[in-house]
Amino acid sequence: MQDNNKSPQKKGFDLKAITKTKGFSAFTAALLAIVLGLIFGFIVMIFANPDRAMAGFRYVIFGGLGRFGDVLYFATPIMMTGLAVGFAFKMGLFNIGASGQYTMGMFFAMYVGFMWDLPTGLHWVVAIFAGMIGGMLWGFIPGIFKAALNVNEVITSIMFNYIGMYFVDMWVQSNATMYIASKSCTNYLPSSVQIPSLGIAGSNVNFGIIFAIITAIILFIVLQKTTFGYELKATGYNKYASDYAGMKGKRNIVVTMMIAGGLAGLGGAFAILAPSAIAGSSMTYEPINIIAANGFNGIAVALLGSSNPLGIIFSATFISHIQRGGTLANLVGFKPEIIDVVIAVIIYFSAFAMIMNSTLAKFIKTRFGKKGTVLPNANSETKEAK
Amino acid sequence: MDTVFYLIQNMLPVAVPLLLVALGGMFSERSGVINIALEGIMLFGAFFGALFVYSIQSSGINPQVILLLGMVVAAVAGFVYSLLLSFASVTMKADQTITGTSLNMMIPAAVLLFSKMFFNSDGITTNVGFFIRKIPVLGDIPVLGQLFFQKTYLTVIIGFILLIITVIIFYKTKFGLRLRACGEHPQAADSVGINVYFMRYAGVSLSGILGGIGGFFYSVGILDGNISGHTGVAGFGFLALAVMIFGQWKPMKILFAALFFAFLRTLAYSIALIPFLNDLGINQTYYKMLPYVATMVVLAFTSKKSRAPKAEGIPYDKAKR
Amino acid sequence: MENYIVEMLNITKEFPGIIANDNITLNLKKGEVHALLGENGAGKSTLMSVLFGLYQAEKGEIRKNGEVVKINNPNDANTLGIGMVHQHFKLVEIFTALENIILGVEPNKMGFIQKSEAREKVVELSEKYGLSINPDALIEDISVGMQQRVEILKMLYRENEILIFDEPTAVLTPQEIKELLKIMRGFAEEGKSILFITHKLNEIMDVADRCTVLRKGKYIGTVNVKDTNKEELSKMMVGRDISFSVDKKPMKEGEVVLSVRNVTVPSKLHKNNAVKNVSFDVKAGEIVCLAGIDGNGQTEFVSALTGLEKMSEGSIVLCGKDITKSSIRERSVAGMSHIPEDRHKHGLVLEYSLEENLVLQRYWEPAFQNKGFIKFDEVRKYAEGLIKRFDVRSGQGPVTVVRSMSGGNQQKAIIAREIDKKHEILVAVQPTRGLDVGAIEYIHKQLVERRDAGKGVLLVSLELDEVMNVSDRILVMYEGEIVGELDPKTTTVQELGLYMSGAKRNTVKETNHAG
Amino acid sequence: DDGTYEIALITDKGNIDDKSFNQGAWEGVKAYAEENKISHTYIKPEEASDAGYLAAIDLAVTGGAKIVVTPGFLFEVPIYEAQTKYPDVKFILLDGTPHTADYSTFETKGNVASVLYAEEQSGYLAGYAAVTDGMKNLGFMGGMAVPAVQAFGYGFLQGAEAAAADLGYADGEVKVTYHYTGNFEENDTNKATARTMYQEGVEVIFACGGSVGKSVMSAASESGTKVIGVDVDQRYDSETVITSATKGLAASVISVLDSIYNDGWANYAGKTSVFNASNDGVGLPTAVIGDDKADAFDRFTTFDKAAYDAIFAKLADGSVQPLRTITVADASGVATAEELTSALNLVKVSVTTR
Ligand SMILES: Nc1ncnc2c1ncn2[C@@H]1O[C@H](COP(=O)(O)OP(=O)(O)OP(=O)(O)O)[C@@H](O)[C@H]1O
Ligand SMILES: Nc1ncnc2c1ncn2[C@@H]1O[C@H](COP(=O)(O)OP(=O)(O)OP(=O)(O)O)[C@@H](O)[C@H]1O
Ligand SMILES: [Mg+2]
Ligand SMILES: [Mg+2]
Repeated sequence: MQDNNKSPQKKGFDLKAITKTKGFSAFTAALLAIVLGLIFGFIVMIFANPDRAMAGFRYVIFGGLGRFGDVLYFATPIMMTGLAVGFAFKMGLFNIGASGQYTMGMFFAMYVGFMWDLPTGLHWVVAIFAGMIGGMLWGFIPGIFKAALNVNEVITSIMFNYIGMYFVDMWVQSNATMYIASKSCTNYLPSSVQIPSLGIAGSNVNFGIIFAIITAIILFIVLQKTTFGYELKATGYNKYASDYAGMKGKRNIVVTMMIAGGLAGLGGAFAILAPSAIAGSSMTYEPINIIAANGFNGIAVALLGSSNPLGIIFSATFISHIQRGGTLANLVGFKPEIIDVVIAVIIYFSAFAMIMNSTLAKFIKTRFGKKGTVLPNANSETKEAK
Repeated sequence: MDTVFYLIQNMLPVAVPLLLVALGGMFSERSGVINIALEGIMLFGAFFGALFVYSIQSSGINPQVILLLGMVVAAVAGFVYSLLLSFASVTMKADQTITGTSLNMMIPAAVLLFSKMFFNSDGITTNVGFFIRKIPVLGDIPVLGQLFFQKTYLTVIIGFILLIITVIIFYKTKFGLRLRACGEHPQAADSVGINVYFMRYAGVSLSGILGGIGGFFYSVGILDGNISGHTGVAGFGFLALAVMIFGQWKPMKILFAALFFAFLRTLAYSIALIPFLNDLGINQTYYKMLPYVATMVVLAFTSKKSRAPKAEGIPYDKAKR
Repeated sequence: MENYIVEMLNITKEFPGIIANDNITLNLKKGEVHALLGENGAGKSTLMSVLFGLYQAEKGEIRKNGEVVKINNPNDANTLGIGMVHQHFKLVEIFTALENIILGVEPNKMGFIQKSEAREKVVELSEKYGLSINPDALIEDISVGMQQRVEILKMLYRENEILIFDEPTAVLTPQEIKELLKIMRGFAEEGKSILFITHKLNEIMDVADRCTVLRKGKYIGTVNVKDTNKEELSKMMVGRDISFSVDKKPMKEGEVVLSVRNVTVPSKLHKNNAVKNVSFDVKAGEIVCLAGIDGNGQTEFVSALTGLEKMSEGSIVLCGKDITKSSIRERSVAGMSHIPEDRHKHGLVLEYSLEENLVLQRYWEPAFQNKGFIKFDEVRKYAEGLIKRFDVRSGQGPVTVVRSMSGGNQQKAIIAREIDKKHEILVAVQPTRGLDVGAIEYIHKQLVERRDAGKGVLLVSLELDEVMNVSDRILVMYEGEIVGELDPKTTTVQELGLYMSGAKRNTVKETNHAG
Repeated sequence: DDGTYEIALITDKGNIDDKSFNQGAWEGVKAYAEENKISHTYIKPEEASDAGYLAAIDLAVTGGAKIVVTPGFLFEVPIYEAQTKYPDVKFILLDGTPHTADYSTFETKGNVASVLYAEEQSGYLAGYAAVTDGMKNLGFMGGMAVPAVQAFGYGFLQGAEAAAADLGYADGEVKVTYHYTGNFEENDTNKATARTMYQEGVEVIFACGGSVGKSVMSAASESGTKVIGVDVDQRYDSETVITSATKGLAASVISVLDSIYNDGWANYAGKTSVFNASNDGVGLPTAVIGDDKADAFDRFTTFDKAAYDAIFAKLADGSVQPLRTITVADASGVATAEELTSALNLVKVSVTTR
């Protein structure tokens, strides 16, 4: 809903109008939150090791720049799960089940990778689609529970994170082609099913990131420009009104959850089908009864990107960037968990940065601006997620 | 018969953390604040409880006293941590789900960071034996004594006491009435002079206290007093959320839901004791899924009529109508 | 200087972008009923909320018995003996009546509620003032009338002496209104002072001693009711003359457009059916009014008619097409427009802009989308046209977020949308609820215009004046059944009231229209 | 202090306190480095894949590491790459030998020391001790069916069989409940599984899966039963631990590090060294830390140091050679009771799996 509120005087590049849009205030709010989160991280570093805090912090901030390929590589799956969470958010659905959908997608992609013999060039494409279908399946279930039975999707998603993970682990372990018991992880995928690399030295970054960005742009267009996006957001804001307007609310819930699941499933496929820097090797999966963390990272990505697909491109890249920096900070003795804390703090602040922002703006305006101007109303934005 | 006793004795230490944390969630949500952060609050409470136990374990104090003190520490920790949620979602009117999610993300990382920095470990390992073989006198009561007062943890008894206190506070006091009003219709509460912000702080704080205690009880009853940032509380905070919804935001139904869930979870790993199930030779993975699947089935049947507190999730703004 | 129990002096209260109260002064005498009159958005509720401590004024002061007081919250108001029945009831639905009454002032021993003590006092009060309630019934189960009595008991329970009623009659039946006005008079005679907000001038004439008029946030004046009349009051309120009767040309009856047969709808609240075996027709060019006391199945009937809910039996034919099982969208396409009862819940997406709301029923039409892509330029053009034609006022035109618009203009937007959409029947449910006389006049004109354009109109209304003035034919609904069919030209308000209260009925078969 | 590190340990997917490879190896690194004032650190890979492990090695080398310690067979392929990529860096690969991803080439270059352990011997000693001590109902709870865990388990069964034969037990008189938990964690489900075994009458469980041991100990302390620890001496973790089937992770890391700093690198360079009974690389603990006079076998009723020394000698001189691997049909690596019984020639011991 950010951008179809084109300002009435729409011609030309109007900076003032842009700074008044919700998109802009979401952006500045995210920025404010990031700054606060980083300051917090710096303080923790100073506590942990004052001598090296500066060096460590420099790594966190700039370290990722030197590893841009890796930044994009690790951004790929969380961008997809971020889109999965954010897209459902637009319809007022909290898809905490991206994790299970991701795992399912990963399994479906792997299955095609191991069990189907397809020509190079086609194999990985089919596997990617299989991943999408796996994720869609696992998104469909909470969708149908919500639409047909009115079961809260948060609970269903949580439950199906576990159920999906147990299924996948069981399926993997009982398949001799896929699973190498002696390593407690999956076999190497054939190279025909690995996504072509982008060829950046020392990094696994591959076409997955390009697909992820294209997907985000498509979603942006769907949300902003199409009747489906219009219906989706209307349902998110007011499901009664969308019923009244004859929109098929239940169908839209199921479709949205399937799309969200498909996105997360693609994330899983992109992750497992990534090429390996080592010849003959590939990505592997360990069926150790653990819920995929990338699903939960997707929530952070979506929140920081305020559920806007374009915002999510940036938030995923940013989060990956400081994660890479955090790994580098490891070199000067800082535990990489510091980054996870920093990210959490950023999300925490971003939850009310919009309000801090407008309070700040109000303060500045009442102190220095002229009286009586209408302030951008931030209240409605904070309600958006639910 | 032995098997039944065994299952119940085993189930209770699992059920109690679920029960307490779900009750905490109930306080928070009935005051109008969705508390997704229960998982984080549990881990925070468990961590400080375990840290306390660790620091006092060589003092020779009676383990049950240590447990009680640890419980207080965990309660305080949970309370303090929950203030982050109430500050953001009540004072700053932030989105409650987002805030809760960020709090869940923060804690495992912070625990790992802290433990690695100070213990070079993922968490804290303690060595106090909290297990009670038999409580004198009470343990001799036929059947009941065997079920509840033998081979147990003090956590079970405290859990039930806290449940009773909760029911009384919730339904019999003016505090409870006001709290429930804030979750349903905060404007109405405001119009009769109730401080909605305060009540919501109170609701979230109670969930912090119960969540912290629940986390510590998880650590005591299941992890032998240990805790790790890596495995955390194994999703019990989320399960408690499910238990709360399953229990329709009402204390006695929550008790039932917690017992149901814990029973299935225990059963899944005790199949070998139950000959007819064992003979079926079903892949154990299916039993592992059982609690989750069963919860879904139950929710599918009950959710049509279940009713969340009306105002939950909506930040209260005095100036807005 | 006279002795006032409450003086609100030079009150100014601003909201972002609007001055809701601009230097308003209001004085209340002890033992009087003081009416507060003004258009929608004039600032009445705001002023009363300031007095009740829900808002704090930026400027001005409040005096009680001549002394300056600070009212920071409802507790302060309560201590000063000020109580308020809010425009939108402030009752907790899942609590009992008793719990709602004592909420905030619970009699307790060490925090434990003493319910029996409270119940005694409530029963005593309700008997004394004739406010019958069931203290143990849940609010969600009782009628609106009883809910209001609970609200009043809330004030009495707190022993308030200054009672504020914000539009209490908007939700009541004629009988209930009469009852309420009597009770208010009783309060005044007992020495309590009453502030009474209403849009209905008759009520002011009936019950009030004095009346203060606000317009657009400003104070216009205070008059003694016995020295004035309705016309003068309404002129003060809107700044121009208002005609109270609706000009209508004689009806030109056409084909049957809507035919309802044996419709039965189950109730959500109880085991019985909410709508029982209802049959009638609506012809092109006539306004049929479904009258009745709130809660007699009108809402459920409309839900079934428009497809929001399922019906258990019966059939509906629209322009010859059976739409009994059709979806909402199919009904809409077949020619049904619907002005919903609850504009915030159903009628609008408050977070959407005005233009997005104006195409809520039509965004999927080829005119506004191409292969699934919305044509935003067309939407903008269309919205601008509607806004101009229907004079929908808002801050930023088509891009205004609807949430920020006033209730009256929100309603206008809905009416514009539903009327401009291609339709054969217009279902209008309480289209004027809570609106000021100016807005009401406008909406009535639109309904009549539809009728004259040869469309069928089904109006659902609780307002007797509206029913009598606008409709060509009246169907009275009582306990889910149609108990009478009346002609507004030959019937009286009194007779209509008898039907509505179930005291009288003529069976459907006797009438010539329905089958 | 220039912020660089000379010795770097890369953890595998587990964590630094996993009560297993990572922890044991890290303890070795730490002990040696602290004593000799050498800068050291550990690094957690960003991704649990061959490429991810190699990236972590890259990072360590970038950070100045001269010696990289990598615990676990998961590093076999990454080290194969790294040994060529960083010829000047020395690698200590525990529990694995470098090879290519397709297993076509095995090569341990001169800058790599590869270390293996005879876990089956350690497990054998544990099983032998438990049955000799009079226990007839044993349990085994492994983490996942990876080679090290399997070897411990198979050794355990063979040790039990040998002791039962020595004691002249009837066929099938010793019962072993054999189980892999599927994870290496401490949680309520592992505890419930252990409790169930104890409830069925199991007297001692050989807990062979990192943190799984904590859950088993917790269950044992509730039911008043016993536990056999793994990898390191776990008697200090719980009263219930009667002994531990150790492998000298820390000790082996220390010896290799020591060889590097004291001109003995040639002893390990470019080859695979096996730590077993003959070089004291595996065994049950024979001393209690901090108390020279204490008896490390005090938690047994009859089994003692003398009995231990006797059986240990047989392993050391090679007269007893327990099997390390057997053929398992199931993809998950989980052997059936029949497979175990026939492959390990179990007669006195009857196995049930779960
Ligand atoms: N909380 C608020 N925030 C912003 N504006 C408000 C708020 N409350 C009222 N207003 C604005 O103040 C003005 C006065 O509103 P108020 O509710 O007092 O009118 P009213 O006279 O009671 O109208 P009605 O007859 O519709 O009830 C309106 O323009 C309204 O939009
Ligand atoms: N947060 C807000 N910001 C701006 N205007 C608001 C806000 N909240 C309410 N209003 C406005 O306050 C006015 C009064 O609100 P209210 O809900 O009483 O509507 P109303 O006009 O009285 O209609 P109704 O009869 O449906 O009550 C409306 O114009 C509404 O748009
Ligand atoms: Mg009003
Ligand atoms: Mg109104």
